[in-house]
Amino acid sequence: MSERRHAFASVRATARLIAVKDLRIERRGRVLTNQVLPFALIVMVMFAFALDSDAVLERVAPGLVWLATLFSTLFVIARSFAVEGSDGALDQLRTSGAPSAGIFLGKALALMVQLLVLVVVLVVAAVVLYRADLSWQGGVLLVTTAVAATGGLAAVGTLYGGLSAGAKGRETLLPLLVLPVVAPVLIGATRATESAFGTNGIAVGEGWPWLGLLAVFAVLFGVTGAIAFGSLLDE
Amino acid sequence: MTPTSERNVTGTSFTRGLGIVTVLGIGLLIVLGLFVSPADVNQGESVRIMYAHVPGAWLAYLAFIVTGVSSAAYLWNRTRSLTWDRIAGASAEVGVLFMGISLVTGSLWGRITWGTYWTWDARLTTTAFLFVTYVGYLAVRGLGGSHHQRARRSAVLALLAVLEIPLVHFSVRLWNTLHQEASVAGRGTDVTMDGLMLFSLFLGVIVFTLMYVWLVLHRQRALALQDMVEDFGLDAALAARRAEEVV
Amino acid sequence: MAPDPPVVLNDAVVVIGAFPVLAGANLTVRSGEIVLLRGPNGAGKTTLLRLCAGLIELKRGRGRVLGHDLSTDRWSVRHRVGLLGHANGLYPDLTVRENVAFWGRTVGATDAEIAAALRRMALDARLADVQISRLSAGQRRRTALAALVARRAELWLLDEPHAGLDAAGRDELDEVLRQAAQAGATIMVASHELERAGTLATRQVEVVAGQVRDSGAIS
Amino acid sequence: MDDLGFILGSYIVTFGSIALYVASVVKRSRRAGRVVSREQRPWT
Repeated sequence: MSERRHAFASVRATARLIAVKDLRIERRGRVLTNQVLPFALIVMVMFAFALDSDAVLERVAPGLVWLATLFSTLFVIARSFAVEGSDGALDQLRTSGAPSAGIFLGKALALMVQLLVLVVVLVVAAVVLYRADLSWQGGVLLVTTAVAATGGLAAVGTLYGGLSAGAKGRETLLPLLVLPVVAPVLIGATRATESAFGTNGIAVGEGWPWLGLLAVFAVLFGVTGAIAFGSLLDE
Repeated sequence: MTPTSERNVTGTSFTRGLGIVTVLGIGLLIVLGLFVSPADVNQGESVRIMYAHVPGAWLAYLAFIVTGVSSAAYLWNRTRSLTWDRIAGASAEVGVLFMGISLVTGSLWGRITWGTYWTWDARLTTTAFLFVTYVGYLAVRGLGGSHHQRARRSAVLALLAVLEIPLVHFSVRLWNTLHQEASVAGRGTDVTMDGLMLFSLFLGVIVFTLMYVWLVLHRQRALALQDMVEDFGLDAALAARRAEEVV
Repeated sequence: MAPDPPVVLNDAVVVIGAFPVLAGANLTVRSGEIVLLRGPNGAGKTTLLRLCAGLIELKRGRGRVLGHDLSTDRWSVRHRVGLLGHANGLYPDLTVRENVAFWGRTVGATDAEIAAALRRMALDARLADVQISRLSAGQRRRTALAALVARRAELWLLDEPHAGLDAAGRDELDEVLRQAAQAGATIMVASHELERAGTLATRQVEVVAGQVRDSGAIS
Repeated sequence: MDDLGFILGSYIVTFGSIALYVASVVKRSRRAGRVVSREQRPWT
């Protein structure tokens, strides 16, 4: 019996299994589309009320897109781990023998896909509400930026979401832990998006160095997360 | 009973000596910093804040380095010991204290010299992020669970912070160089230090480092005591638990 | 096969919060046994099972499960046991089939094994494609058991497995456990359903005030 | 002179908060010290 038993899934298979599972749950539960997206859009509208000037709005549109993304990310992370915690699935994951790197990558991947959807909607909202301009080259830069930035956010989110998953007061602990860490993402993604939108006459070419920062961030936290997630899950 | 009236719980003759030297040093530092040392040509009297501010900031960074190193020592199997975890925790607590202090003294100094409490200079911004990060670290330490659970969790977090800080610093610096307004942090900072001023600053760093060692030793021992108290409570609780079946 | 028993606990102490839930438990379970854990609420049965699953830390004492030391190597224990706790560990938005397949695949089960597990708990027909959130408590329990079957564990740890199940479900459960034990698995069951579990178990032990009292073999 | 308040303030903040922290550490360790006798402390 025991020789049969050790054929548990590889890192890649586990990652795919978890990502597909999380995305399927989201497709059925529709928490992102029915709750998080409307929240993000309301935030965008509220910014417009607070800033109350077309010129200012146009100038700060890239920052607002990413700020709204950041706040919404916190909800998506919380949801991602509420799914595991509500019926003891976390204990089953711990006893499954599935490699923790696979669990990390799977959850991060599902998170990243959801955040990408969120960013696309918010960029469209910025174009409509704040009259941001988007050229063809700008579009390429923006897509690449969105992939790198959401990758970084998803890695950090999964890491700290897993850390605070079982903790009391996790609703307030999560923002305290996550927000300082993702400051480079906010800075990098905002600058890159400014170039993509051509805000203040910044050329598209100036945005690419920021992409380097975002990519380094995503890779660093992706690798670290895959290594460290096991000891966070290992309660 | 003697233990209840005991005053010096976490002290040894070494820490007592260290404490006396530190207190004397602080006294000397205050006298030198506030009265004896001259005003600076550029900064005027505000340079006196530096004697408290610079050592404080130095200390906070030292403390966070110690936290990182002892967290790694805890995670490394061959040196796994709760002592490392307690040193990490004690050091982070002291670090947060000194970082908070130097943020306040720094902005008081900035108000005099630059006319503003805060500027988005890379060093300042990184410091603020460092402060918030370690406040979060202390919050995670307070989450509860078993001692090793606490240790493992917070050690991973401390190492993540080590990863985070250069990234934050680098991105803020990049952000700042592209910023439209010229950085205010460059102005008014040129100090032509004469011998006494340099000595005061040097003394400050030494005295604060001694104070750091003193604080971490005591805090670390206090943490060890608290852990031991919990374990002693366990013996009584075990006896009570076993007695349940009689009822 | 080495004669190392699957579960050996020596003076095991487990603390949750500041409370010693297990206050020096001693227990040895031999391979192929079905051990019934009896005892009042709050005696520590659930904690005992979670300890054996490698999910909680041993504060004092020693424990070996499936040859792995609980103090140093809990991770190795974990992926060789199957735990059914009070919670079912199911995702309410997924269907019965998706849940069982997910848990089966995390341990590398094949499609055929997953289908067999569903059939074993009579979930392969009408219920297979219904979301868990639409099921009754008993049907959820059945699904959790099917997921457990798909995991092919060496040590089965069940916490009140009969709860919520109807008569047919209980019979199926008993049959599943008997077959698993025959195939070489070791089983520990915490239950209040003494009559039913009593006929199933090969031995019963009593858990009282965080300690384990061996009540000897049942013939 | 305006600056004097700032300078004194920064010294008071620095050494005041250190003193408060020291007091809290001492208080906590004294409370714990009632339970743990001298012989059980590894540093004595």
